[in-house]
Amino acid sequence: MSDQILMKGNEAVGEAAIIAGCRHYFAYPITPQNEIPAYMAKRLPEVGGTFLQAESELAAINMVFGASAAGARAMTSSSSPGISLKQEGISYIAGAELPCVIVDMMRGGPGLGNIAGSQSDYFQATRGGGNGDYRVLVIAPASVQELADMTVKAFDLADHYSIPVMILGDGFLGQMSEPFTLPEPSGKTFDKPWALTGAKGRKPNIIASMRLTPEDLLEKHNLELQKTYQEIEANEVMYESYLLDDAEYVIVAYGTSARISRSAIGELRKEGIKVGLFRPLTLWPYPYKELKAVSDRAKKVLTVEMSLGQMVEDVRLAVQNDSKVDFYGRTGGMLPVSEEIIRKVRSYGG
Amino acid sequence: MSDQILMKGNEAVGEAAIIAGCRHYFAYPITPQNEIPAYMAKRLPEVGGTFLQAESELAAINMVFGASAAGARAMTSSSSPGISLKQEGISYIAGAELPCVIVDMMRGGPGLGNIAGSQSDYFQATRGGGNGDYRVLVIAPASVQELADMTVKAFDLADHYSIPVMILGDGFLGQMSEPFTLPEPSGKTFDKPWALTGAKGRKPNIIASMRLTPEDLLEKHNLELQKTYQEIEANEVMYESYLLDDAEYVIVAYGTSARISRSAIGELRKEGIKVGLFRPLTLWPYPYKELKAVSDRAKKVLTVEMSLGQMVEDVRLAVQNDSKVDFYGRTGGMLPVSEEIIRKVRSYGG
Amino acid sequence: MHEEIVVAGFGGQGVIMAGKLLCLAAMKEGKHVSHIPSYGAEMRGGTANCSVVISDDPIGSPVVPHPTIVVAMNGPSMRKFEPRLKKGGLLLYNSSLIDFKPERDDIEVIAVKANDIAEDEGSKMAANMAAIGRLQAAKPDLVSLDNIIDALKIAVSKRNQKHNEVNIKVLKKANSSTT
Amino acid sequence: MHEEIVVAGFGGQGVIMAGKLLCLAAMKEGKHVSHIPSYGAEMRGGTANCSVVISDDPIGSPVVPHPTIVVAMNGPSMRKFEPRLKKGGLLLYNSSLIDFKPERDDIEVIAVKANDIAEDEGSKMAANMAAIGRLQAAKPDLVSLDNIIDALKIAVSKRNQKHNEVNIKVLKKANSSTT
Amino acid sequence: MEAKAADFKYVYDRPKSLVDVPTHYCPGCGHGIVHKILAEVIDELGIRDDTIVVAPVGCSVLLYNYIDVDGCEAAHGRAPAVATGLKRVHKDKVVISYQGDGDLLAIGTGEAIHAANRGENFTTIFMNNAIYGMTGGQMAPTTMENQVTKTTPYGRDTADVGFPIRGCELVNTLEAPVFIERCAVYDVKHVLKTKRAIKKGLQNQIEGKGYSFIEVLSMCPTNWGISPVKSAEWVKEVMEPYYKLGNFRDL
Amino acid sequence: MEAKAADFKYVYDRPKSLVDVPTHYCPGCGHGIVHKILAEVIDELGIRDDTIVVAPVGCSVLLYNYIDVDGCEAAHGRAPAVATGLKRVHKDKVVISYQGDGDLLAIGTGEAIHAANRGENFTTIFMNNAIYGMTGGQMAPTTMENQVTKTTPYGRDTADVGFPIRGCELVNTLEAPVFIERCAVYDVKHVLKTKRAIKKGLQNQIEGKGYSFIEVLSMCPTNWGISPVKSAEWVKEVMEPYYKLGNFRDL
Amino acid sequence: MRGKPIVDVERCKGCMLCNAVCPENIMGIGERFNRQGLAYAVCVNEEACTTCRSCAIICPESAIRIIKYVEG
Amino acid sequence: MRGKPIVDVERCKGCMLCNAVCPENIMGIGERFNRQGLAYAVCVNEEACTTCRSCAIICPESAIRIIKYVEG
Ligand SMILES: Cc1ncc(C[n+]2csc(CCOP(=O)(O)OP(=O)(O)O)c2C)c(N)n1
Ligand SMILES: Cc1ncc(C[n+]2csc(CCOP(=O)(O)OP(=O)(O)O)c2C)c(N)n1
Ligand code: SF4
Ligand code: SF4
Ligand code: SF4
Ligand code: SF4
Ligand code: SF4
Ligand code: SF4
Ligand SMILES: [Mg+2]
Ligand SMILES: [Mg+2]
Repeated sequence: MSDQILMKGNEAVGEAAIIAGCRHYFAYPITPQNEIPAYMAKRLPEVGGTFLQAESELAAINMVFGASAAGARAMTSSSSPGISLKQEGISYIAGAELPCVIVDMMRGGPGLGNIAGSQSDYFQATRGGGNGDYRVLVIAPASVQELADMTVKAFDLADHYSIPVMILGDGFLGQMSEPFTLPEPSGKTFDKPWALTGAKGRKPNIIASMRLTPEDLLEKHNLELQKTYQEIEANEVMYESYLLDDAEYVIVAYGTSARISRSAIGELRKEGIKVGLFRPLTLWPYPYKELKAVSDRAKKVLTVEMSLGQMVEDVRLAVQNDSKVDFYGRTGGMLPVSEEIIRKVRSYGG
Repeated sequence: MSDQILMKGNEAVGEAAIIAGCRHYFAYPITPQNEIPAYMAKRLPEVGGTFLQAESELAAINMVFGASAAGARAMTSSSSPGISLKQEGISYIAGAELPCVIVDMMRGGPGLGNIAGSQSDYFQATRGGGNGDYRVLVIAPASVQELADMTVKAFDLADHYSIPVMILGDGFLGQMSEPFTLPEPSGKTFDKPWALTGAKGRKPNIIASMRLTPEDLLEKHNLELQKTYQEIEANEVMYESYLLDDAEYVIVAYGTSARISRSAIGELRKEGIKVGLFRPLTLWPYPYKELKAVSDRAKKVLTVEMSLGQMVEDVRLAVQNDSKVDFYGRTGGMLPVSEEIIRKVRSYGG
Repeated sequence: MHEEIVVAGFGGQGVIMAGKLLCLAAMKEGKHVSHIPSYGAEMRGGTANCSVVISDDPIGSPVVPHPTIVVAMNGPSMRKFEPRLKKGGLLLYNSSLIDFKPERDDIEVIAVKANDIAEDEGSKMAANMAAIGRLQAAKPDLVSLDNIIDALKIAVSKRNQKHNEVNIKVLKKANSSTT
Repeated sequence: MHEEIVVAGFGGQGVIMAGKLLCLAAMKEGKHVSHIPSYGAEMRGGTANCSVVISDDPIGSPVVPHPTIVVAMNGPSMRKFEPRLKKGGLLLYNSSLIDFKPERDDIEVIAVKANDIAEDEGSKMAANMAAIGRLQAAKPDLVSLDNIIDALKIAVSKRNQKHNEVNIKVLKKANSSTT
Repeated sequence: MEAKAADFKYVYDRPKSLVDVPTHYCPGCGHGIVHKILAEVIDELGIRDDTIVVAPVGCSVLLYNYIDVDGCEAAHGRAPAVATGLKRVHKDKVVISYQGDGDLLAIGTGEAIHAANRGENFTTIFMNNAIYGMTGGQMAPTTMENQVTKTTPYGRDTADVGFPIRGCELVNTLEAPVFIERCAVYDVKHVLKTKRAIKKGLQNQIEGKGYSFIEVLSMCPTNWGISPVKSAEWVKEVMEPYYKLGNFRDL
Repeated sequence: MEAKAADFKYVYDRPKSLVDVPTHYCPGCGHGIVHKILAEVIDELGIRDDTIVVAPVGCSVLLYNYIDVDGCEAAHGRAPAVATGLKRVHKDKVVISYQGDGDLLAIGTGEAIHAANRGENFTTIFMNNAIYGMTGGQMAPTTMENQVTKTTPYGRDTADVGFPIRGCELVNTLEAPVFIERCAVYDVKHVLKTKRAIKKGLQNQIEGKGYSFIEVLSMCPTNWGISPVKSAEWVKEVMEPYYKLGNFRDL
Repeated sequence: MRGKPIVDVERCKGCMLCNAVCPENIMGIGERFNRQGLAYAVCVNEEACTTCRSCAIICPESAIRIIKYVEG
Repeated sequence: MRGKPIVDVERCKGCMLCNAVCPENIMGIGERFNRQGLAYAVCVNEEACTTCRSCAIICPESAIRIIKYVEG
């Protein structure tokens, strides 16, 4: 473990982005992700990159639009209210089929709320808070190591499918330090023949999300987008199973609440209760099929969230049997309590 | 029918808001809802009200915040990209428990898309495109008459529950003229002891969505919001059944696509096919229970949308049996085609 | 009775108003009506059209991809909408401005010298009235001429009520003409 | 071994750094560690604290609502965190600055004159080192003193490496003291 | 009688960088004039291969269809942010942000001011036609006092909604911009002046000097409800006295 | 030796409209000073019953906890829009928008300029502390050249991110505002001047004159990383020469 | 006759700005319509044209090119 | 002795702006801590106080009130 280092989740995201070759980062300050811009402000100039503090979240996401349109790997980060402001921009990026990475370290809402970690922007992330038939690939890491690894992966996914990829963390994950190993660059490269580079020797490239005549263009465009989305659903689902082989009870949780659930499972297993964890690592595409299979073998499926019930809809869509699905959530920046999870699962035992 | 008049949907919304006592309207131009601000610019000064063209959608929704905090009935309107920009503000209004009415005449997306009518912002409207555990009451009228009636009702609902209410129409509905009868004012009045009116003779009122310590305040606040939401779910579900009593096939559709579905059902019934329409009039709260009951009796449930599949998730959540659920949608500003619906339903006959 | 009508021309020919007039007249007869202007693309420029549905039954889509009646007030409009007309449908075109002939032979065709009739009766602006008057003669089930004339009171803005005398003259003239 | 530690004091006492130091030392021993600063409310002002978990098992929540160990560097911190301490937990407090006594009798209590020790050894700034040194003596299973000293190389920024000699002196002195 | 092909030469021809398709603009629209002179300048500077245009939503959002260079749409008001992103990646390309007055001075006020304030090395062409053209004629920040629009049916009441905003003067309070000029295109002399200003703005960028801002008083006959010729006169008689033409800065 | 109670009187006491709770501000923070003088002005004008304060997110978002009047939060940058909504409903109340520099000149540039341009009849107090206080010290639009912040670790490089923006000068390009003044609170004389400016701003509003804008150069010792006393000196020595104090407009 | 303006009738939208700036006022609107349905500009007195290019410079549609006859 | 500043020790945060503006420089920082854990200001030479109120006017915490002794 000698190559392990201790870093805040937020800083790990920054360093991982640089490892992934990201040299253009635009953001506006907001707690609890301020360490990302602070880190980038220090590090990017050292590697010849551009850190720019935008005048607002709207400007930041549109600078990302510009840098991505130019062919560069571009990233922005924010937290809940700031991500709300970026929705129009994200919709435009999706519409223009541009790749980019967006980091959201969720905090308590609605409105100004508070700055403690939260998971109450699941809907916003997975259903698109912006307008139109589009999707954002959403990854939910649960440790600093995963934050770093998934950041590198996010850039590849974004470039491969030419879509926005969101790293959905929360304030706790961003603020906590944990030992981790710096990820390796993937080594993958991507051609971007569509990039705006000056039209030398070719016809002009145009980046747009407008499709004026509905008949001829916008529907066709959307159906093409849909094809990409289906490809992603087929190929990019990520999840983790923990002690599910014999599980009678399945806890479904992601990110920080999955960590806490895992601890609770440790305790419950000591009591001999057969409980395991199903942890989606991609929230869109969601591992519906895989969860369905797991839940078919289980007596009860408990969803644990730091919200009043958002991912649980995806769980219900997967399980298709509401009587099997239970929910435990904390809101407003509060963490689920391990004892509470234990109590719930014990109660199923009968 | 002598009291029927012919008006664009957009204008009907404006007049209905005035009938409802709305005297403060703030908006930013965007097609296909520009007739609302144009109408209000003319009419509000005539009734001593305030029409103000905001410098942006962000400003507009925050002016609504201010006017509502002041105790007034306030409204804004926009279309898809503009509604994306209002998400932060809507989340703040929900967090501060302020009433207001927001009109969204959806158009084709993502991004700039086009200006034809669309229903691809269903997720944004019903799942909240903003941050946090909050809800917006969403009403989906299907005719100019309903647009007008529901606008009046929306103000009462907003004041009763102190939440934002969204009228979710689409460009076609906003642009079309149909005969309708002007609605009557409801006559209801609402006390607003929390309003900012100057603290004469009392302790100061404070309007805020921030709750600094997660332990003491934000979670408690969110749980209170949740209670309101549950009350709404219990009391305010609205839907319409059409020929469902003997229906073997159920079409679920709202707004403009429900109109087209209804025409298709007319044709299908002529052929003796037992098909009916389930039309949610509130999209949140969604008539899950009611649809479940209907679908239990049916062989197939076809969801028709002007999107690539958004409300269908709610249908699946209601039906809890994906093998029964089918989907037909058009996107990018295109309308579902009656013949296509007919073909689909015929094919179930087998 | 169920007709799906497109009225098309260039901006300033009053095609939107012509559509509204049909609706208002049909409303008087207790029919279901809808009217929607074309606003398909945030495009500038000269053309304008509207879709009108008049029916005995409640109306589904107000948008009319395949009309049963097309009223084409200028050349580009006829070029655009003739192909979309339903088989057996009616194409009524303004032969004052359109100097070419329709191409299809599976439709009914009526040419009306709308601008000429209007000008003859004293108003350059009333070509739309000529078209509507002629349409009524061809499709008497749609709405009655009396109701059209009656609807003028609401359809025309206060400022333009003074032109209604001429409008009525044009309507009647075109209605009784067979060209 | 599983300890949940809160280190608290006012800004400038180096409580965040003290927490990091424990983590880095425990990492050397192959333990699982997590560290999270308090940032609960976007509030200004003097207090600072961090939560540290050191464990043989993977760590669930990095946030510590009920610590097993509290290191309180000033009065307000002790007032805030003493009540949260788990029954049987350890309260180690800086008696140089805290002139009142803990109230609970179901916990272990250690008073250490952290500022005095640090000043004696030549650095006003190293009170945090005194607290950590004393803690190690009380909880030798947590981490070894050697690893703490070793971890200083990474924990302390380049600019402050020059203070490490004093830091080590303070660590050792407090470690061997029993007050 | 027509002369034979060999007997004449073109003394005025369309610029090469102007794509040969009819525009979607209304008759007499100022956008068309400025597109053409922009294309001429691109030709004259020989930068067709190195130019990237950004146009936000507004009547001119289709700019990329008319100028034969790489192009990019932007959300309403966000062109300066998009241009910033582009230029920060391609420091050696010529980036142009072409924005309307609703766009630049209403919804995009923040982005416009901040890109200018950072001294981003790109060029802004600011089309001030005193109206929201694309959406059918609502009040713009630049709409004149008492001007009737869709959202000021009783005329712009300055006591209620304030006075028209002067873009050049606003930008001129910032330190970084190197070139600020207000032009017009209502007659030939002013078209040529505008062309010179645009050329200067692009030259500044090529030389790495920094941010240039060229405001153009333009015509929107459709939404002003007057003829193109009357519109040109209106610019001169109503707009110009309030929006003084001239150079504000040339460093 | 203490004199007996009967033997003295207060010649300086806390204003009545200031709620008697300790603030959450850091030692030496300028917000506290301005809160106090605002409360004094409210007392002196006798408008406690008619005042509504709006504070957006920023260190001073809890303003409503300190001034004993109706109060309202606003999203970051949106206080002028919220204040507009409030004032358009309550034309007879005194509405105050109290905003930081990150708030007013970065994310809220548009709202700030447009409320001013409309001449909304409310009063803005603009706290310029050259930093984002609440979020822990990032660059603000007003951050000084070469100033080190969390996001300018090598000092603000004006060639890269431009020069500090001057709020009063910007607002002063608009027609509608009736009162624009830049003040400071680094010493007693300037605190008293600031108080007079705020009073004037509120009086203008009461008289229905229109929009007043008062910029206050303020201290953020925590994020500047220097002592409160040094911070006061820094305002005088570093900020004031760039941000010239004085009245810009008084109609 | 030195030269004249050549109007691309399919581009022209008949705005008449050309005539407004023509020192000779020799641009007029024709009787015929182009494929867009618009009446377009014609030079009504080519003899008078000085080839000053004003019409072409102002034309928003870039519909005008100016030719000059070569000596002889 | 004309009067003196009275410091509300629980409000005071020890910023010393009071002393910086005091013409007599008689405000100092004490040895004790308040409940917030902060050292607070004390007037170290009340005799010298002119009751000019400067300290109170600048105090960001409104922690200072000034009393004046009544004649006699
Ligand atoms: C977020 C958003 N709001 C509003 C609109 C609608 N919209 C499109 S262009 C435009 C303004 C056009 O005016 P201007 O920028 O002056 O350009 P012009 O058309 O006059 O050249 C507006 C409001 C939009 N597309 N997106
Ligand atoms: C939409 C949004 N973006 C960012 C933030 C985070 N944020 C809170 S306050 C603030 C800026 C504070 O600076 P300033 O306005 O100068 O006030 P100060 O704290 O310095 O008084 C920021 C960026 C937020 N709350 N909401
Ligand atoms: S609406 Fe105005 S700006 Fe737009 S194309 Fe027409 S004339 Fe030009
Ligand atoms: S961070 Fe700065 S502005 Fe905020 S309270 Fe502390 S000193 Fe004041
Ligand atoms: S200026 Fe151009 S478009 Fe206008 S009439 Fe003349 S040739 Fe035609
Ligand atoms: S070239 Fe000059 S003279 Fe000839 S038509 Fe054009 S403007 Fe008139
Ligand atoms: S100015 Fe006020 S807060 Fe600061 S030290 Fe003096 S009394 Fe204390
Ligand atoms: S009142 Fe004046 S003299 Fe007395 S302590 Fe305060 S500042 Fe000093
Ligand atoms: Mg414009
Ligand atoms: Mg600040």
